Amino acid sequence: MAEQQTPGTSSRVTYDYVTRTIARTLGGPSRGYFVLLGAAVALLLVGIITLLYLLRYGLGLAGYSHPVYWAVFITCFVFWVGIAHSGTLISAILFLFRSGWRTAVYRTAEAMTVFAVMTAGLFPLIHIGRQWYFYWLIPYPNERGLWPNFKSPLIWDEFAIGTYFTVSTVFLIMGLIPDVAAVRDLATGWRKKLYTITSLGWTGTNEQWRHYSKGYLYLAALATPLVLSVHSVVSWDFAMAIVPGWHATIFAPYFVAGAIYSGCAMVITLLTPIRKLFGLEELITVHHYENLAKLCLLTGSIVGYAYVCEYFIAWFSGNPHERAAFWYRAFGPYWWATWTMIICNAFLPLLLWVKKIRTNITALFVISIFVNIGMWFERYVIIVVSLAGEPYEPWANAVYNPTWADWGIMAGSFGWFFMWFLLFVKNFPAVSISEVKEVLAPPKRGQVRSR
Amino acid sequence: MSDSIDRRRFLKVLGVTGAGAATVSACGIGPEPTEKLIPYLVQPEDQIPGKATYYATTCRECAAGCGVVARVREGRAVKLEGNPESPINRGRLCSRGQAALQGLYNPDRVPHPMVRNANGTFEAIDWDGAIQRLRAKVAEARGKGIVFVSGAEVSSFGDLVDEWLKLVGGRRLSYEAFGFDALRAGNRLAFGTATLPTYDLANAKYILSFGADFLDTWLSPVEFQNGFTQAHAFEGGRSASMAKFVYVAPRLSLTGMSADEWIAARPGTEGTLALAMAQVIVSRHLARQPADASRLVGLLSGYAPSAVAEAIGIDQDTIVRLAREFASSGGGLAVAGGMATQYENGAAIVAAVNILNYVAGSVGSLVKFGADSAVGSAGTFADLVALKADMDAGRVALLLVHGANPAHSFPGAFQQALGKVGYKVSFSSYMDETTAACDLILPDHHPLEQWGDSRPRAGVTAFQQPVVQPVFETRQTGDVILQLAGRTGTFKDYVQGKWRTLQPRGRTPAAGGDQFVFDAMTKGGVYGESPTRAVRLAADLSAVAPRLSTEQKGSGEDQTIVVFPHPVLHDGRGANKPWLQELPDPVSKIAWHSWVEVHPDTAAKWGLATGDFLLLRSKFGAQKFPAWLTRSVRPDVLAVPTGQGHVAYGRYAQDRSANAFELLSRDANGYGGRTFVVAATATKTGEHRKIVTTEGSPRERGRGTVEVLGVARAKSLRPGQAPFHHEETPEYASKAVEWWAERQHEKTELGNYRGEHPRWGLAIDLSKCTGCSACVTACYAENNIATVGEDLMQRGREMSWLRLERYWLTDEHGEPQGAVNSPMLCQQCGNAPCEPVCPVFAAYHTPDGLNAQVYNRCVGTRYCSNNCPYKVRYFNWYNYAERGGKYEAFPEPLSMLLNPDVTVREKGVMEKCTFCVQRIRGAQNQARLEDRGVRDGEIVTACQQTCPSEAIVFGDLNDPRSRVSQLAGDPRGYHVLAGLNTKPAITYLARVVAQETPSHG
Amino acid sequence: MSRAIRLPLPKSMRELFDAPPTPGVLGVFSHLDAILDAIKKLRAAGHTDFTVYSPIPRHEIEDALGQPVSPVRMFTLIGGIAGCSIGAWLSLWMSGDWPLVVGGKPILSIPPYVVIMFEMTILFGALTTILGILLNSLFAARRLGTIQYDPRFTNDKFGIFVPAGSDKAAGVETLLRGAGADEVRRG
Amino acid sequence: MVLILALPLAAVYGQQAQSTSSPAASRYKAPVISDTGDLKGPRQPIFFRHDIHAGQDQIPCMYCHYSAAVSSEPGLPSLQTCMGCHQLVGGSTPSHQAEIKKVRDAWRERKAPEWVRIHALPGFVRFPHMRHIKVLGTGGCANCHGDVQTMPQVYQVSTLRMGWCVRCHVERKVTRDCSVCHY
Repeated sequence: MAEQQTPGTSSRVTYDYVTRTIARTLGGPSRGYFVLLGAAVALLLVGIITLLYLLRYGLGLAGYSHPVYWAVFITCFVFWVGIAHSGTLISAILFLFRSGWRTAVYRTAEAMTVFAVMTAGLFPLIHIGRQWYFYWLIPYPNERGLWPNFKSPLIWDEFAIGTYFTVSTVFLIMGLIPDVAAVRDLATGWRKKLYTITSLGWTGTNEQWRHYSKGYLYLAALATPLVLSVHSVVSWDFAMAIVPGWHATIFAPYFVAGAIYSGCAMVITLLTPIRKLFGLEELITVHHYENLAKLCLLTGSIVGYAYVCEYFIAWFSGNPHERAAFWYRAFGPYWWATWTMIICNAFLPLLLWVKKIRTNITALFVISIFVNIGMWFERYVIIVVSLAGEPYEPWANAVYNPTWADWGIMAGSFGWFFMWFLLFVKNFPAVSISEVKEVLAPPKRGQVRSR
Repeated sequence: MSDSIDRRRFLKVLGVTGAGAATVSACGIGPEPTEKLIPYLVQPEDQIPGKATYYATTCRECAAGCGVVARVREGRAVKLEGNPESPINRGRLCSRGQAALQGLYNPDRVPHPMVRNANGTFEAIDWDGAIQRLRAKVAEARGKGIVFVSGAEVSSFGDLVDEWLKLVGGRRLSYEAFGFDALRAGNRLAFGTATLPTYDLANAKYILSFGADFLDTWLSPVEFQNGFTQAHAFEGGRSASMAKFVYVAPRLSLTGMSADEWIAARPGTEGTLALAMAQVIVSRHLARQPADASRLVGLLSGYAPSAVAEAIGIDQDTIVRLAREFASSGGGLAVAGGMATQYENGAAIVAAVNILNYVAGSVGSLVKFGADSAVGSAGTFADLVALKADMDAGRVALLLVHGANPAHSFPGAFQQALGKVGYKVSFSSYMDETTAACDLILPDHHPLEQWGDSRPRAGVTAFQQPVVQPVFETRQTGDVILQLAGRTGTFKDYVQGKWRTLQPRGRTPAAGGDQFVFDAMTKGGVYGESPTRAVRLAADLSAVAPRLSTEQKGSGEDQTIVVFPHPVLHDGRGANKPWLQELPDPVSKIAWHSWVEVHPDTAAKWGLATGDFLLLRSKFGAQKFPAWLTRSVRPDVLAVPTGQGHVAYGRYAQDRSANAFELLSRDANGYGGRTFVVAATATKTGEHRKIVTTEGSPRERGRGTVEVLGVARAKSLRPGQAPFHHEETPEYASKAVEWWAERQHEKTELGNYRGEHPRWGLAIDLSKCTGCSACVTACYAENNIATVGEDLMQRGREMSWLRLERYWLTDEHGEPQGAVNSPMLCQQCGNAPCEPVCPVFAAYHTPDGLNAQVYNRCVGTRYCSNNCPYKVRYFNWYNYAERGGKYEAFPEPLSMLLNPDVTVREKGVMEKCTFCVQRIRGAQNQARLEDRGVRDGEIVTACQQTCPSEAIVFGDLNDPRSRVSQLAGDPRGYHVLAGLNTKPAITYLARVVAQETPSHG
Repeated sequence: MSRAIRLPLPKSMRELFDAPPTPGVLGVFSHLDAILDAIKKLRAAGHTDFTVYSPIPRHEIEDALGQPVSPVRMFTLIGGIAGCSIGAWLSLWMSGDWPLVVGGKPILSIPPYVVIMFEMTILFGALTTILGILLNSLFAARRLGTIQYDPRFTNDKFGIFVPAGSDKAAGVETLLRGAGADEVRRG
Repeated sequence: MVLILALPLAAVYGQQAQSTSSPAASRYKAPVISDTGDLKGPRQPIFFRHDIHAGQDQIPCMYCHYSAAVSSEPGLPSLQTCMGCHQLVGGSTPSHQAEIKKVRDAWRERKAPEWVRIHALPGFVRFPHMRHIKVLGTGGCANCHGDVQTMPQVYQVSTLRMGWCVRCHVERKVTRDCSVCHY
């Protein structure tokens, strides 16, 4: 691994410094923290109440309108699954590529992944008509002798999301073990107990490291194709359908790129306040941000290219339905959604070509938020607009408007996500201790170190 | 017969629990609640639980007198179907007929007699008390004016009322909101007879309608539609089909949609056009003239096309062309009615059209006099105005109203007049406007609960018998009258007595009587030939010309408002039936509220958008309606439907939109009729509403949803040709697709893919479909489809499994010349896109080729609907069966008409058409019991059964001899969106139109 | 692996987790090169079963110790194969158990089932990997006993523990000090 | 129809129920029930004993459940049917007479007893009785309803749940297409 200091980290940063700085983040929570947590829980309550209404009276409370039978809920589902992607990308793929800069940010990203999947997983359950029968989608032996239909992309989804949640969770836990051990050795009181248990008796012997680092490698190797597969499967929910605007072979790569794009944006959005709050400027440096920005730029360009492709093929195919669908998309009643998405996702990130902007954290923060919005609208456009705008049948078209129920559930999902995230960063090291150390130059004899 | 009623009483007891079960079980999760089982006391022979019994009776929703067969299960009437024996409707039925059930089980019926008490509100009263009261009132009103207002009653009941009135010295006024005064007056003008003729549409070779909406509500719509399609359809079941149909009217109505050509003549000039055509025919000797045609020369001289074309608003070549076509067709039939007969000069227009028929030699052949139509018997509007005057003058001491609602169709004036009447009695079993203003209510049985009959035309008597036990404490008005008259026996005896006299001579009434009556009842009536008699031109035709002249009245900015009868709500009597309210108007596709039709050019002038409210202010009243922009109306005309704007009449009708009758003149016109055209100012109110419409794109845009052929091209097609296959995938691709599909089907090794089972299919002939939407209501009735109400329908939540898509047929200027109506329902695809995406196999392919939907397995992911290119799957957003729920679709006792063979769907499940699978299974069970196969034609879907134009055929596609598979091979046949390789089971037969280059882009 | 033979099974679960203390010498180092040096010396001196503590994984240490490749990979492989076959069985058998035709597709259509197989491969692969790591580390911990673990080892100090009876201990101590240990403890 | 055919038969059985002298060799003898408390199944308004009627007196099921062979509904005997026999049959023991009196009273007051439903299917399942009788024969009732002929008080023997239906259909190699029962 990198023998010399990673660019951006000062020589003050020693093993000890790393351990203590990160351990400090677990210290007594500030008022600001509780305000944030309170806000998150409040949002969650809004969602829960809305859900109770939906269960009692039916999905009619949401804005659905024939033939728009999927709308905000599925939009949010895809949005959150997308968010979930950068985490595993940064922790697994970049790990395989041995890129040093990931170490400082991957823990946050990974936590984000887990909680985003947790959030996404709720939406399919909420959006089905008879939520109390969701378990019929699971292949369990039952009295009727019925099984789910494995030809349905929804079942693929179920398996993909389930696997993704499990794997990313264990991946997160694995990464945590040595760090929890490190914190354990500094902690006192109930936290000591907590970390003693959660560190599973980690002592950092050569044997432990030997199995651990190999295992971690294999996990990464498994997670990498998983990341790519999961959003491909999600995209197939649409690509397997014959709806014009859905039925496209480009969907898998297009969605994966989009997912990573939105994921990285979300990482920036989350990292910035944490960095400030916990004073991690020394560990999470502009260098890291710049790399994230570059990743955004890459994936963003892929997404932009995909947009162009879609419209080009719609024209090139000469298929009247396809053409109509995309004309409707751009100039129909939903033009505003479409153009929001195109501006936020395709044009805004072009600013990142400029190094000044790329290295300006505030600018990045703002851009990242716009990208998040843009990506949400991308899903909205793909799902709602494709269904609304004359899918084959000239007679069947409708204009759909979300209602309070849609927004309520969506707000709840954000509350749910941030609640978990905030709880995590206060109780577990939000930056990997051991891996940050790895990329530091190891202490050698004859080197003078300031203590 | 008497004990048959007793039977049904006990059946009803069981029926109620049954109905409970149907709904409860469907909306409850988990196990059934324990029910009580109530056995019969006496075992009815003609009822087997779980099996339907059929009773023949007569539909009284309008005066046409169609025969119906009521399907009764456990004492509940669950479906009405046309009676094949009836010469009127030949086993077919319209939406309004289907919806009669919702009148029977209407939750807003008057449950028992009521009397107005001291503080002006109604209170219940027992029958004896009520009749006592009435008897007293009659006694004191003797000589001070007793008037009985009834609907068009040409029936034994009418006779009885007349007999009784003679006794007590009163008079009867039978009133229809849309009278036929102009027809009678016009016929008198032309032929000196005031009777109504019968029109033989079926044998016409060229049909020219001057505003006559014979497919909407005019005279006998079902009969006319059946005849019309025989004449007009490409293969109407007779050699020379495809009679051209030209529609002359200021607005394109449901009838107009079937037209090959639309002549939007200036309102009131229809007669001029008719005479101009007659002039051409006579002057150019285009047809063999009747002897006395020469007498017309004088009259016609003033009507040379060149002279009148300007006034009519079309160029004279068109007039000449029409005249030539009409005369040379050798069977031209011109019909004047509807709008054309509701102008000031309506009578003259009728006369003019008569003359046109006369010179073309159609009178006597296609237009037969002699069989006076029942509705004709209605009194004129003048009579009603006179009555109103009498009432105002206090010359009416006792007013009895039965089967009419003048307070709604003659609002304001009549309402006030009612106040001045001594005592007002209503026999209506609904709290309509008139009833609400009465002092005493003696609710009559619903026609399906009562004995009675109707004489739609001379020679035909349609019988009415009770099919169910009365739902409420109502009593047959006939019986009440008999009691008042102090006569013994029930009305049933009275009616059957009359029926006995109908039997042919030579048989002694006493002996054969009962048997004769019984036989007739099983057939639904006595159907004899109508007498015909020849007519000659009236001695003096001088009156025609002057009355024809139309002087424009009203100031410049005044608009011409045309008030037309709503195709299903008619004069408003249908407004209390949710099925009819939720049924989109066939032309505008607007439901639950009324509207004003505005031409886009006019709208552009006023900066008006669809949904903006227009305030129409005539001399007589003002009302505001949301605008609907359409090219199907003349730019200088605004059209408004009647039907809505009730201030009473139950939860479904009350306070909906506005009452168009308010705008109309309160005085009778020259010929004693009512003028439905009025000058009014139109002003934007600035208000706006989202109109409740199911309309998607009004143009089909060549998407392959509907196909249209020119008649010559269609005739040139030989069997085996397939002109629409270019719609399919290109040759190279289709080969691959075919091959792949075949491999797959072999691999499936199941069901109809191996041809062992039937493959149920449908053939729909678009050249027959008129868009009347009877099939839609039939589907609602058969399949327990929930009505969702106005605000949900506004959000596109309607559940109509079968919808009619109306795409305009336009001429080269993009002006509509008519429309193609395409019934869109589940296509039961062979390669159904909806199936593989369902995660729980709720949607799957049955061995007999149905695209089944297992409601109780569905979890409601709605993926199937997304993946359905036809968009014919509908989702239960709420629990529409929830007792007392906000969106309850079947409030007691409406739930009594739920079909026990069909599951009532729960909240959160997808539902759709499955070709009436319950009927298929029923037939299969029966066949199995009799150890035979299912015969072709044995299974009839609800939509097919009711279709008045016989456009739908159901059967087994795997059976080469079945009618449907033969039709599927028709060269006109095509599959909707065939390019998707969904292999639909429904074959559409292309619409055929007269002009050679049809455009529906 | 001669060491592998010296693996007695744990007497109890508890014992499995924290092994009985073994007599030996613990050296604490703060410099990487120093500990590498120490490792070399120890191995030269014929010590084989000593334990090295480090706050981070360093391949230098692994090289110096010359350890064999971790057996975890076998777990992953087997798990993956098992998962794949389970996925195949699920989708194929369940489709065959109640055959229903959807969209005119064959009852057993492989392409869609590949997705299921793939996901199951990943899932089981990952889970067995975790299992592998836990078990291996567990038995390793059991095999080499331990004394007074020093909390600094997870922070910034390296350490070596050499199991040695009182006879050898002195030699080891000097060896470690020679290699540059900050402190040396005897236990 | 069924009714008319069965009438003389009924009379016969009515008599036999009376006469103790009839040779009851292989005939099932209904037990005397002293305490109805511990009988399985729900209590009915009238303690109607299937074991006596169907078992001991061997009245065929179709005699009372007259439409099972022709309709999806098995049909519930009308009081008239009961009275067909119980005009004459008054019951041997006091307890029987008491129950039969209830029937006669009900008939007099023209008020049918409200039986408690035992076998209930959910509203979304169609069970055509006639198809099953057609295949299994008139004796086939027991397949689902158990040996009613020996039940003093009828109770539900089969689960009537989908798995149970399907198992039988699979064993007998008849269709298990969903839309046969669910529509």
